[in-house]
Amino acid sequence: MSSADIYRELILDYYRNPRNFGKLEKFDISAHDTNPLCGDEIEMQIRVGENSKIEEIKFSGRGCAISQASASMLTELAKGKPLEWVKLVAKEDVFKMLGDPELGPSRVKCALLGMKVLKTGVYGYLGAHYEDPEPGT
Amino acid sequence: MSSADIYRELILDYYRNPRNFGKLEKFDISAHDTNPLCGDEIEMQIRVGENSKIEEIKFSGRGCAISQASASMLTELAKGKPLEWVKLVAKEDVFKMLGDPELGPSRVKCALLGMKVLKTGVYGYLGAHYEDPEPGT
Amino acid sequence: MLKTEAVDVERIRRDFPILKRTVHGKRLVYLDNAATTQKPQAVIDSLVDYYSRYNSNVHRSVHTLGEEATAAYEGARGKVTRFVGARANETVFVRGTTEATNLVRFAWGEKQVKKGDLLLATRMEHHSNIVPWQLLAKSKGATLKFVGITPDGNLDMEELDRLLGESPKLLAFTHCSNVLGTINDVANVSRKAHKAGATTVVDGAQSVPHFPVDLSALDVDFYAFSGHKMLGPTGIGALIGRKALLEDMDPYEGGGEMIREVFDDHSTWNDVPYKFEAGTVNIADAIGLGAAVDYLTSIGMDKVREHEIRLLDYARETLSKVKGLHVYGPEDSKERSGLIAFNYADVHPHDLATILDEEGIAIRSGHHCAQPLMRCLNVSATSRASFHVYNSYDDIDALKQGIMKAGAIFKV
Amino acid sequence: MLKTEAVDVERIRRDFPILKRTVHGKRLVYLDNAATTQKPQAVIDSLVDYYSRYNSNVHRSVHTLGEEATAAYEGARGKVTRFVGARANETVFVRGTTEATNLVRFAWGEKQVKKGDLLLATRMEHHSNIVPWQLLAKSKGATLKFVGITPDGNLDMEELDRLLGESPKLLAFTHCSNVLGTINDVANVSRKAHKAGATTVVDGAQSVPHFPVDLSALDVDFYAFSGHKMLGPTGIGALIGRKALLEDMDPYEGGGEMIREVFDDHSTWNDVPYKFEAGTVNIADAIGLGAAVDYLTSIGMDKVREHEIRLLDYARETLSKVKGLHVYGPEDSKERSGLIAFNYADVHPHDLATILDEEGIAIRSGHHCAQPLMRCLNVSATSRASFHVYNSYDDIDALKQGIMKAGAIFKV
Ligand SMILES: Cc1ncc(COP(=O)(O)O)c(C=O)c1O
Ligand SMILES: Cc1ncc(COP(=O)(O)O)c(C=O)c1O
Repeated sequence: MSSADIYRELILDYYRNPRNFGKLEKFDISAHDTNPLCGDEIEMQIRVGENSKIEEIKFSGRGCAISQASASMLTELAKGKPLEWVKLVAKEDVFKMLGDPELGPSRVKCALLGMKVLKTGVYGYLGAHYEDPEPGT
Repeated sequence: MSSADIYRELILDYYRNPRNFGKLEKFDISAHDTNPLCGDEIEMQIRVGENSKIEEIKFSGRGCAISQASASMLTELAKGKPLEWVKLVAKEDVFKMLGDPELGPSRVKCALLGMKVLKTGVYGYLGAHYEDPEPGT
Repeated sequence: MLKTEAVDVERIRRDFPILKRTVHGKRLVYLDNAATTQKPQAVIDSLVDYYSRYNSNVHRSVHTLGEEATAAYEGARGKVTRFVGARANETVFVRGTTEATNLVRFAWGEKQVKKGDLLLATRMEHHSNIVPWQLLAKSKGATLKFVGITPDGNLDMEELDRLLGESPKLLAFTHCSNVLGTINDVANVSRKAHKAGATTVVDGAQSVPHFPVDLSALDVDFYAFSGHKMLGPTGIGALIGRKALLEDMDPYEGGGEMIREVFDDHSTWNDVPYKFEAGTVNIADAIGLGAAVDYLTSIGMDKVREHEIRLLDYARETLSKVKGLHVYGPEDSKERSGLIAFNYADVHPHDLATILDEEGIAIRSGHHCAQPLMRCLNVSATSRASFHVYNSYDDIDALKQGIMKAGAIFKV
Repeated sequence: MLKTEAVDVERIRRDFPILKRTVHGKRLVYLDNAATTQKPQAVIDSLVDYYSRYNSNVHRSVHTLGEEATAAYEGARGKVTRFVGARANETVFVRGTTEATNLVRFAWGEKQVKKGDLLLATRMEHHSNIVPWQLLAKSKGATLKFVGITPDGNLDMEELDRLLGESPKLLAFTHCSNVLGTINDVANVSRKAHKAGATTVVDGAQSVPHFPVDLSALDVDFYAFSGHKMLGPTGIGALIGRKALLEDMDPYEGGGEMIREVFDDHSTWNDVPYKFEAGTVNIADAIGLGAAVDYLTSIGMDKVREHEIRLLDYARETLSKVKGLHVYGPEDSKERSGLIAFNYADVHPHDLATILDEEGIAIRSGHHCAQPLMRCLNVSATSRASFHVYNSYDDIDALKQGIMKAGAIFKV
């Protein structure tokens, strides 16, 4: 697989025109993290609606095409889902969402930063603790 | 040259029956040092007589045959000499005194510990500072 | 060369290129393993391979060399972690045992120890498990006391209990003495210390290289060891710490790698264990230590231990025939590791070492960085022969011959 | 492969075994030298030779291996000392630049810096010359301020003069920026700092590897650099300090080697520089660094510099043809070292690095451990291509091709 496949039309489109980008005026959940590897950063905010549904979700931050597109796609996927759904999201789901690109370990961290922030925020709201299986640089 | 040559009769004799071993009741100069390499230690005390002569000199300490014999022989050599003589003593003189044994660098430090202590004490008494050319371990 | 049956020494010796060399025209008999061990070809090759094929800085790299170097470096961390029965993210790479204890002193001690606190070490500690606590005590206005040893060279358990009764903040003790060979009952001592509310810092420099260590059964807070004493390269070692303690600790050195974000007035820290690995780490030697762990594992640490016990028994038996030779430490070989410190008549250890060197035999002489223990033993120095898996009965025979020669020269 | 005339690149490349490898089927184009350099065979051989022929612990050894290892280790210290124009006994071996600045922080700073004192760093510092001073300021209740940079990427000399007017205790600054490439006028800045009563800590991580450094002409107090960035092994570097300062300083890590005598309640220290080298030192890699110094000396640092200037000129010329590519740092190649940090349109540096990697090209992307500088430049990351003596015009052509490919993929 070549980088031309990684940086497909779709990824570049989400990178340049991120959906759900910005901040919420009112939110119940907010989480932020950076990738110590590179300084990429993502913030996510969620307004929780009826039945613990993700009513509104926005992200902001800066970083590479992969981290930003991944976070943006994830917010689209998450919107309207129950909070519990977030617990079920696995990294394989994120990879699939991105079109299963072949990423080296360091770029995998870029791809998963959004998920990490989402999980950290939601787990915390649910009174749980999200432990990153591969912490650090 | 083999160790049988290093540990000649003479060295062993000075090791087992050190001349000028002990402490002086009254002294004008006293110096002490250890070899951080091995913990060998030597103390020297000198009573200064007329015309700045070394009237009495004693050493104490513990360590290997080479360090102890060397210190002992040196006190014999020094006794009666003017303090200025100490400034002229070179490591070659010490080696010669020991019968020019072939010593590795670490054992050279053993051989020269007595000279270092003697010089430190006498230089200090004369208002000078003795800088060890090869300090430390 | 006689096999000890535990391992095939002849085959193992072929793995260590240095053992082919001669010293003063004699076969090298290397009995200075407690100071540093020799390295098998596999360890040397791992360094050559790294520098010739995938040398790169780690962690912050996107390119292939960087990914490969990172995978190998983290792979080595995993190997070391499993080798001593630790858990993931509890292994910090350091220069060696000394840096490990100092890291604990700065990052744990400066934060936790207060004026008037009591710190404990033992009289059989290496300077690297004494001086940091002296310096900490001085900086904090705390007191450092020593647990003594019994005449047969074991920890004085009564004094330990008594001093633990004074509610110390810390107990620093060695798993295995580098002079007496004594192997301490770490689980028991650490449990006692924990009951007394003390944090334990255990020096594993002479244990991990010589017998199986399973930290999951030892209940210690901090455990330190050096790669160069376990067939690995110089410049690398490990500090194992309980994750909760590591997370609560201040960082040690500050710089790249250990940070998350740097602002003008403060910074935030990377996750454990990276928080404690500032700057470019010793990548090649960490990988080399991983290779050493692989080599030791392929032999089996139980076999290494068995071999060393046999050498120890043979050495004690052999040296017991030398008149005027006094051995320090416990009687029972099961209670001690594969080293023998001794004194021979009035032949000073340095003089003995010089005479042995001429026969190609390398032993250590001096205070072994354990001056408080030397004072306990009432000597200023000892000779020490220490073994590893490539030593043989022949080496011990050579040692005895050499000592006899020294006896002749010194007319003992 | 084109010669730059300054050196025979083709011949030099044959000395570096890693340059024979391919990445993703392409020739390796290694342009990440500011992160870490590759190693010539002579350096790798020096490690193999050490471990295969005379590995032993140093200093406290009487036997032949120990004497040989000690002579080689101290010989390496002499080589490093002479290479940078330092004086005997002023060279402390450390893990790298980061350990060096932290050593100064602990051993000099904790003793000398008082509550209310002012410390200065610059906005072009690497984290390793910022975070230690932040931590020191915090521990002592001192203040850390930053000297800014001008729009063209030089130190803001007016702000420097103004801040020096506030009588700082310390000025920490880099000889050469790892992002801008800026080479600071160390002698001038250090002289100003001394007039203001400040002690200077200079980061030589990007200078010593790339051009001649003569400390005897620079009037600095502390100077730090890393072996792995100058063709040497990982895990070794040097801190050069004025002898009088070193002697006055507290020790850093405590343990074996750095002590003279250890008593129950206190210890006395070994002479400088040994006082700062606690525990078993990184013997092999110090010797390897000595071999790297020999290698660089055989080429000549003036030649290395000349070669890098030519590469830099060629790279700037070549990249200037890429639309949307912005280069950071001073205009004049004579004022900067052999590295180029840049951004290309809206292609994020990580994405660019991934695309280049596929072409076998290794560059660095990210904040380069210089987040305060990134904020100055108003970017979160840059790409960086950095050169050493084995790089060629071909490497730069390949870089340009790779960037063009990224442009095509990203439809720049
Ligand atoms: C300018 C500068 N200073 C300091 C460092 C830190 O060096 P090290 O990581 O070897 O400690 C680096 C490299 O990472 C650097 O480029
Ligand atoms: C028991 C013990 N602890 C600590 C050390 C120190 O280890 P290092 O010098 O590798 O830091 C040693 C060896 O010198 C040792 O034998």
